[in-house]
Amino acid sequence: MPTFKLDDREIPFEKGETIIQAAHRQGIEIPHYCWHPGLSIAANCRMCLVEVEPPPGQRAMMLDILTWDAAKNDYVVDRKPKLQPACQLAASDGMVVRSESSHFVKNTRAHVQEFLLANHPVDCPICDQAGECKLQDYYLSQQHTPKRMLDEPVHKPKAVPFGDTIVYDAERCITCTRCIRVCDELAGDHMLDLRERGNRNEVVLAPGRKLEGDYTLMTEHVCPVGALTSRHFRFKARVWTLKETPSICTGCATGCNMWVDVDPREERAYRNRPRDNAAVNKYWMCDDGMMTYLRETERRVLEASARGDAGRTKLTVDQAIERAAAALKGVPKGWLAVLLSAQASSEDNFVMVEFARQLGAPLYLSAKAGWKGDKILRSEDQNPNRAGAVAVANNAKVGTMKDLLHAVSAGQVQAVVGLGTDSDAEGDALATLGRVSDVVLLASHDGPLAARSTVLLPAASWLEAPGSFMNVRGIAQPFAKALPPKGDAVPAWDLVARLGRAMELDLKYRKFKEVRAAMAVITPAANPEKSSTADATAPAVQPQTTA
Amino acid sequence: MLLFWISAIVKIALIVGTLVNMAAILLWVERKQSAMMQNRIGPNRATIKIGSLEIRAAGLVHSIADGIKMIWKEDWEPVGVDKFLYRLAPIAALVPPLCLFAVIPFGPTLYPDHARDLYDASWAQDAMRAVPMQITNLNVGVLYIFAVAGAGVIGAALAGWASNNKFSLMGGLRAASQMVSYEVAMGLSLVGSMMVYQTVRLDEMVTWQTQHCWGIFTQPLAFVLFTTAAIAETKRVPFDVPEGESELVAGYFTEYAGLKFGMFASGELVEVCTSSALLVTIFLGGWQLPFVQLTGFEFHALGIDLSWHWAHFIVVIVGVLTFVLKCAGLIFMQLQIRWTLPRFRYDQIMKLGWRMLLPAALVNVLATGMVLLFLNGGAHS
Amino acid sequence: MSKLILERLQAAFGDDIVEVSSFRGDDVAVVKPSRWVDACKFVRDDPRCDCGHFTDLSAIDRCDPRTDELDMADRFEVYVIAYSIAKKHRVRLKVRLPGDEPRIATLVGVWAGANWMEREVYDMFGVRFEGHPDERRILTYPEFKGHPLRKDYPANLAQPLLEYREGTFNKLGPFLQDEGMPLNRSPRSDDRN
Amino acid sequence: MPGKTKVLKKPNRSLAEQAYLLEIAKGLGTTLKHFWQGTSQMVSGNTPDAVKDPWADGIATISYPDEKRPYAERWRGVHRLTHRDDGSPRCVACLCCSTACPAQCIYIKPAEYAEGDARHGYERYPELFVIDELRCIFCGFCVEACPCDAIRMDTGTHMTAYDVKSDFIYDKAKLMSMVSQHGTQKSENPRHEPGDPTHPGVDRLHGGH
Amino acid sequence: MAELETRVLGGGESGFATTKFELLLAWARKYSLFQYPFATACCGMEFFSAASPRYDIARFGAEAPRFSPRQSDVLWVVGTISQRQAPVLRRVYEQMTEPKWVIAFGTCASCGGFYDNYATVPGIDKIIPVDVFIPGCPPRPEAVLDGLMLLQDKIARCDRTPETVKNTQLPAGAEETLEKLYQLRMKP
Amino acid sequence: MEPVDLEFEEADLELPSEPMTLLMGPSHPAMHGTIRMILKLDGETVQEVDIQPGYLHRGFEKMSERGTWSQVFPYTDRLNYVSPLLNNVGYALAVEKLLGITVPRKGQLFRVILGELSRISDHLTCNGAIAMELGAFTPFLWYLKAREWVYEACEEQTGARLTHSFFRIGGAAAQPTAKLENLIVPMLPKLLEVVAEGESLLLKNRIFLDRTQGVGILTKAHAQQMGASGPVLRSTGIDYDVRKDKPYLTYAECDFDVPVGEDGDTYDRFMVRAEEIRQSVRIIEQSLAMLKKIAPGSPDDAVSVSDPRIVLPPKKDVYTTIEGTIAHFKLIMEGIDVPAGEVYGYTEAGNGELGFMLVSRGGGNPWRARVRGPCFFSLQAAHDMIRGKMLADIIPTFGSINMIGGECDR
Repeated sequence: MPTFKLDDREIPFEKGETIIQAAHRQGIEIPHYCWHPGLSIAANCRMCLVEVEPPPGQRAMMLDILTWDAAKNDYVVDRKPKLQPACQLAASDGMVVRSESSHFVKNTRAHVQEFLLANHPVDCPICDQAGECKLQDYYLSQQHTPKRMLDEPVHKPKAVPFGDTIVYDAERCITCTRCIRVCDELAGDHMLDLRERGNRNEVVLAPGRKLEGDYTLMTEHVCPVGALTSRHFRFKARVWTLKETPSICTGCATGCNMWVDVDPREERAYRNRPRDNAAVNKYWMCDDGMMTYLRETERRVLEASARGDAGRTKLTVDQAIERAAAALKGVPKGWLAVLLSAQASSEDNFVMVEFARQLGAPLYLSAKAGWKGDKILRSEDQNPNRAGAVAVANNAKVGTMKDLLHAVSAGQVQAVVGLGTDSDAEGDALATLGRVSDVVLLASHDGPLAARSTVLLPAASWLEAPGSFMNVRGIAQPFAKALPPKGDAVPAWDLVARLGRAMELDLKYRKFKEVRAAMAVITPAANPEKSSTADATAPAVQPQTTA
Repeated sequence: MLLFWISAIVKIALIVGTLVNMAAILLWVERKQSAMMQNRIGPNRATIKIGSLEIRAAGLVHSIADGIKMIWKEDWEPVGVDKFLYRLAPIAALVPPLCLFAVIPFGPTLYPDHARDLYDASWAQDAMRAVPMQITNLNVGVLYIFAVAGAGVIGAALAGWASNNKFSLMGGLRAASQMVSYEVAMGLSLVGSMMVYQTVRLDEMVTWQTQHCWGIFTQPLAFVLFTTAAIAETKRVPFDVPEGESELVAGYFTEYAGLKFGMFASGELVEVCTSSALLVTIFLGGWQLPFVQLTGFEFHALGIDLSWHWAHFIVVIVGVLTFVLKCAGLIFMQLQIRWTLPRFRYDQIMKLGWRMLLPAALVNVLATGMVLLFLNGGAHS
Repeated sequence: MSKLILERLQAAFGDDIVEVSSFRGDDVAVVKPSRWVDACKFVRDDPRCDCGHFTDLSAIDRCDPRTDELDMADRFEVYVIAYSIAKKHRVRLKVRLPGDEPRIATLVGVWAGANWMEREVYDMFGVRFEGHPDERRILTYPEFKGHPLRKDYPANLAQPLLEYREGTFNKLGPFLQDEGMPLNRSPRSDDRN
Repeated sequence: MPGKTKVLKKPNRSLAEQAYLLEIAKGLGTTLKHFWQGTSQMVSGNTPDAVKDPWADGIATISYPDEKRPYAERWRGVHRLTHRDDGSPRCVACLCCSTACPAQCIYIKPAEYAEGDARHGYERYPELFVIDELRCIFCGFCVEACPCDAIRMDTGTHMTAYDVKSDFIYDKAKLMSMVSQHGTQKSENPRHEPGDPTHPGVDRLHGGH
Repeated sequence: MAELETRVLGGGESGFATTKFELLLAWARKYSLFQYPFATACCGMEFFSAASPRYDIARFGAEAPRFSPRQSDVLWVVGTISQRQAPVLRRVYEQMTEPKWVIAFGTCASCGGFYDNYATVPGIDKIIPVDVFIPGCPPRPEAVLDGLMLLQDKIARCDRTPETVKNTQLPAGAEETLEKLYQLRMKP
Repeated sequence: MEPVDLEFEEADLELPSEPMTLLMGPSHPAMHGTIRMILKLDGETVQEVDIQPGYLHRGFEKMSERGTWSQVFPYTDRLNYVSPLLNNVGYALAVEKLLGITVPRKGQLFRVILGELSRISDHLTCNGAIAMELGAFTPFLWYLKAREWVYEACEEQTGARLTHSFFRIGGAAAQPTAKLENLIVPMLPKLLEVVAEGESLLLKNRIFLDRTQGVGILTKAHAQQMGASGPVLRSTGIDYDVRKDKPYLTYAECDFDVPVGEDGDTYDRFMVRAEEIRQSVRIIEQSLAMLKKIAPGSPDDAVSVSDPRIVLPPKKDVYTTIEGTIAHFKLIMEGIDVPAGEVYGYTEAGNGELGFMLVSRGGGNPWRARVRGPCFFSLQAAHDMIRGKMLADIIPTFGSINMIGGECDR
């Protein structure tokens, strides 16, 4: 592999790679604003300038400049080499590049940074980017000098609404054009553009348009400063108080990798962010996926209940398990149907399958109906774990919801034990379930099935328990627990295991680790450690291949 | 006879009442005095409101509050104590110092029939009509004092033993040994005085001092020894090891609360009074004021002859007042010492008692004897 | 400051000194666990080191539970600082111990003052000191579970040792007994021959 | 370097010292001096002004609550929230203070100004600003951390005692009602947030100027 | 303990129906507060200061420190109470004789302060009842005297209800947020 | 080695008596509320003692790991809470050592002056407490009065009486106020007067001498072995004082003596502290003079370094410039980025060598912040000072060690 030298360190690269890319892959960050690994190269921020030593025997390209001499109190003539943007400069073998070690580079970066801050408003206290803002990072690492420009800065529009999701602040904008490129290159819709020149330069909407589509939030995600802010997140929290947890998007079967940012003090999720994974979602997520954290708290099932003659009565989890066990024990073999869920994690489904196997019960799968997919990320299947649920069934036949309803109408089912609450069957069809005497449901959210259950057990949501999903391409991906369970909620696998033990079945699982270990043995395909192509926690170091 | 009983009851009531109140007053004195020494104001915020009148009495009201509070504080007994002894101890601590006062003459004898007359020695023959300013005139005087003061140790020892607490026990033991030790030095220090006065009756001692000179001049060493021993008997700084706060929490009365604790505390203060009174009686001429005779003011020296005859009752009042003031001075001195000095260590106290005070007292007896022998010129031999 | 002590140590112990460094004037030598006591004795007794003053002994947990395995091989670093009052120099000796059952020989025989410090390290980190005369907790109480300064101990994990008030007062249970611990058996320099 | 070791030798004890009495008498003299000084001052009512003249001899007591010592200019007392010119809180709920607070005694719930407010869309404000003054350790880090001069501890008062824990919870209204030592409630921060009506030259849609 | 219960329950009633005698008693108790200083930490320094000639807590009749809990009326809990110390504090409190009061002196004693960790008790009101909380870390002597005067007021009012939660004027919705805040803090 | 079994005679000769076990503390008045001593007493003699610290363990070291480097300052205040500023200085210097920076001269002098004031308050408290515990209450209160003056001077400068949290990494939170000299210069002679007056009640008084001389003796060799430092070590005759042996701040330019004792008994410790008060006064006077000589506007005339990566920018800049705001935010959000490394920084605090073993792995939070609390070491040595002595000797011995719970148990 060819290499070049960056600050006395050998950096290997692949042909065609730029310096910044190759360094990024090695975990070295060359300061930059406009460059993004998933986007085309703009080279307009000038932050990544590096000094490239001339090949042996050649003269360096030097420029005459004036520098301030404090001793003489005057400008003096000086020279400096011509610096090159590392994001645009393709690496070549044996090249000698100096970044941190060159005082010219340091000096230039300090001045670029100072220039970028010249008109910047004093907005950190009210800016939601504070804490993850590149201007802040690079001020301390590259500039750290006090302000010299004492004039009133240029004032530009603030709080300009860009559609329903994004608000734009031109004063904070450094016009790196990342957002424009995201619209162009990811969404393929030229909704944004620049206008004016120099210090009037600002991002505007294409005439007659507003920022819309399924990927608007990515503009905010790529914005290195606080110019674009999401309406959902702005003014709600401060990023430095949030704790990120690796997770998987539950919006569709693509299984985009994401970070969930939660406030540990309030135990509340505040936002999702895409987590780079070259094999799945690269750097992106769709708007619906970004908003799934809101869905997590809506219509939660927080306590166990049972349906009696006088409506639903509240129970403790233990009471509910006892009642369910008592009801299910009387069901003759073969008359019990077990419903897996394409929304629940593979681990939950796995224990459910074990449960069904020991009772000899047939398996069915509940799932959400499909939605509109696209060619970019969104899968047509709205269920994050259909593949996983099938995989943990381990070649057993898994019927659909329709099959179950057929069986019920045919009088072949006396009781149902189910995971999740979603159903692709419609309301009238579901009414058939009323014929079943016992429907025991383990659900985290209220929904069509939960409403028809006779015993309802509160399950932990996807943020409240670890687990794994297998996406539509068969990649199993783990996710971590981000929040403690709310209310009485308990992880679904635990509920199943306890229910099984109450029914005197052999379900010994008491810890998540045990479930994962058993799963790895019995259904290795579903085991995330085996089949995941990317480590959930490692930073993205894959070269980008996005167009 | 009737007069005797009436006067006895009045005197007892007066003295016990005064002494018990003295505890409260001394508490205030102690607080204020220490405050002044320490550049602070001391208690002053308690107020009694009578209508629009606000009485603060420079903090004296706090002592009243202390008393009232103490009486109605929960009277709690720890588990596992010997109930009888536990309850007996505070009484045993408070009563002896009160009893001690029985033999102390605090004024010249009053002859109520002749209150407005000038003094006439002939009244003395009519003993039945006399009211001595002394509750009882025991002929064993000083010996009675030793006996009763010795009983004071019982309170501390009982308290220490009965409390079922290790700190109390140690405090009780320390108190017992300390008091017993100093009892010896105290007794011996007075032997010299008894030899000088040729009596053990306290009223006669005062009379002797009236006629000759104060005991402090005839027995200076004994005065120092007796003062030291007396302070040691009161168990106050620098001799407060039985209750040394920083060592034994509160020593022998650690486990006592409420009124019982109050009895210990006031017993201590009463002891301060009694020891001062004893010192006054034995060494400072008792109720006697220089140049005041039973007849009134007499000054016959340096070629000047002054006499100013007073009515009998004035002489008595002056005598009592003198006694009170002398006591007050000594109490003041004792309190001043308490707030000035650090405390001894237990073994140092014992050493001081046995190795310094006792030999010194013996030397004093010896010296007194020799001087007396020399002065009397072997008259009796 | 010359690196005299480090040089002497390296000369005397050779490869048993795993690592030496000087950072901001602090001289540090990492010793193999097997030579721990010897190295300490050496800096104390060697006339040119003469570090008779026992300055400090404590430990560092180098494990980051987010990234490292808890039983990593060199998780705990026990260090001792010795000072020479006459020569005015000091040295920090270190030994690295595994996260799984860390043990090391005691230094009580070298500096009597190590007694409490080793007890503290045991209390806070769970490092056992072989041959320590009085190994019990010192800052926490005997019923305390875990070792608070380990990185995997959450700072605010309170332990339910005390009977807290619940509802009304008279429901308070019996109280903890006094800590009937054995009397101190610390070895003293003067009665040790 | 100058200066040297100074050996403090134990003095030999004289006979007078060994015999207790003389030194005890001297000690009594010292304390008597103080006693006399104090008593005469108290009796004559000529106690030195302990507030103005702390180093005077004699009675040194400040009779709080009748007399009060003024607090130092820098004294970190009860917090206050400063006001803007229009009386709204200067605070923009940036959460710096609660981040810097070692005791975690500040709780802020940020929110956006309501629709119709001039500042809507521009800045945040503290919907709830609560300080648990009982938990506060008065280290002053919140004041130091505030980038807007919105929180200050220059009220020149100390936090007083209460018998109920909830009394120590100071909410926004209470904190804003506090006045500084110098009687002001205004902030000294000259900055105007963009939503501020006084902010220079802002056109919402097109850069003014 | 039975007494304690009657005290807690009956406190409110007797607080209003006070007789002359009770008032006298309350007056006496108010001005004769023997204190048990349970001084453990930094606050002890300011407790000394309050007793020092500059502030002279003795002016209030709270002069005599009694180190025997039997003889003291008010327990000053001065400083941090660690988990290890807590049983001792409880024992001392139990040993005190009625009537007794407790002052939580300083932040640590009142709520644990910024030591919310494995070692520290988050407020002594978790262990014993508290009559007065003095805030500050440590409170300055003026605040100490404020607390003492507040206790005296309470005694004079015959108010024997320790740590009762009164209504305060909080904005709507603040209560639940505060509740949440407290829950968060109290969480292990 | 077990001794040969000779139990037959001796036990029969005397009445069987068991040593009494006595629990002292932690709420015992002499134990400063935080130490429990389990004593085995034979009469009044202490046969054996088990000193149990830990009643004020508040998890300093764990708490330090939770916050940023700056947020440790309030915790350091509460280590040796009798001389908080010295802890502030000690910690700040240790972090500065890790960062490799030096504070401007004015800041150094300011640290020296306030630090020495703190030392005076420490020694006043300690010596006063020894007297008080020996029963002499009056000198204690006099010393407290003088200590109030020190507190009031510190309050003027730092904004708090006791827990100042004043010094910062890279300097101090504020400039000295104009009243600095007015508050300190007239106070110092008055303070010495009070000290002398208190001593006049004690030092010639045989009761006091008997209680302290020959009591609680620590030998030179043992003190070194135990790691004693400060007045406890100096009382044994070893002249180890960090201010002299490894001068920091401006101590090298100050003319002051290091008092040492002869025997290492309680009296020596008392005298060393008393003398140190006088030396501290000298240091303060000299430092004030040096402070005056600093030319206004010169680089020396600043209390803090000016690096925005370490010290918060001036408030004016924060309010008006984005650069200031950013620096401010970065420091508040993330703390000072301290490079990876570990140092042992040590200063002479009130009780002796106060060491901070700081380990950084880079970033805003300390990885480990170990405190070498000097009195923890001295307290360990107390075991031998107490054993075999009398019960009452524990009090002055323990008092003269100046065990401060916060520093001892951390």
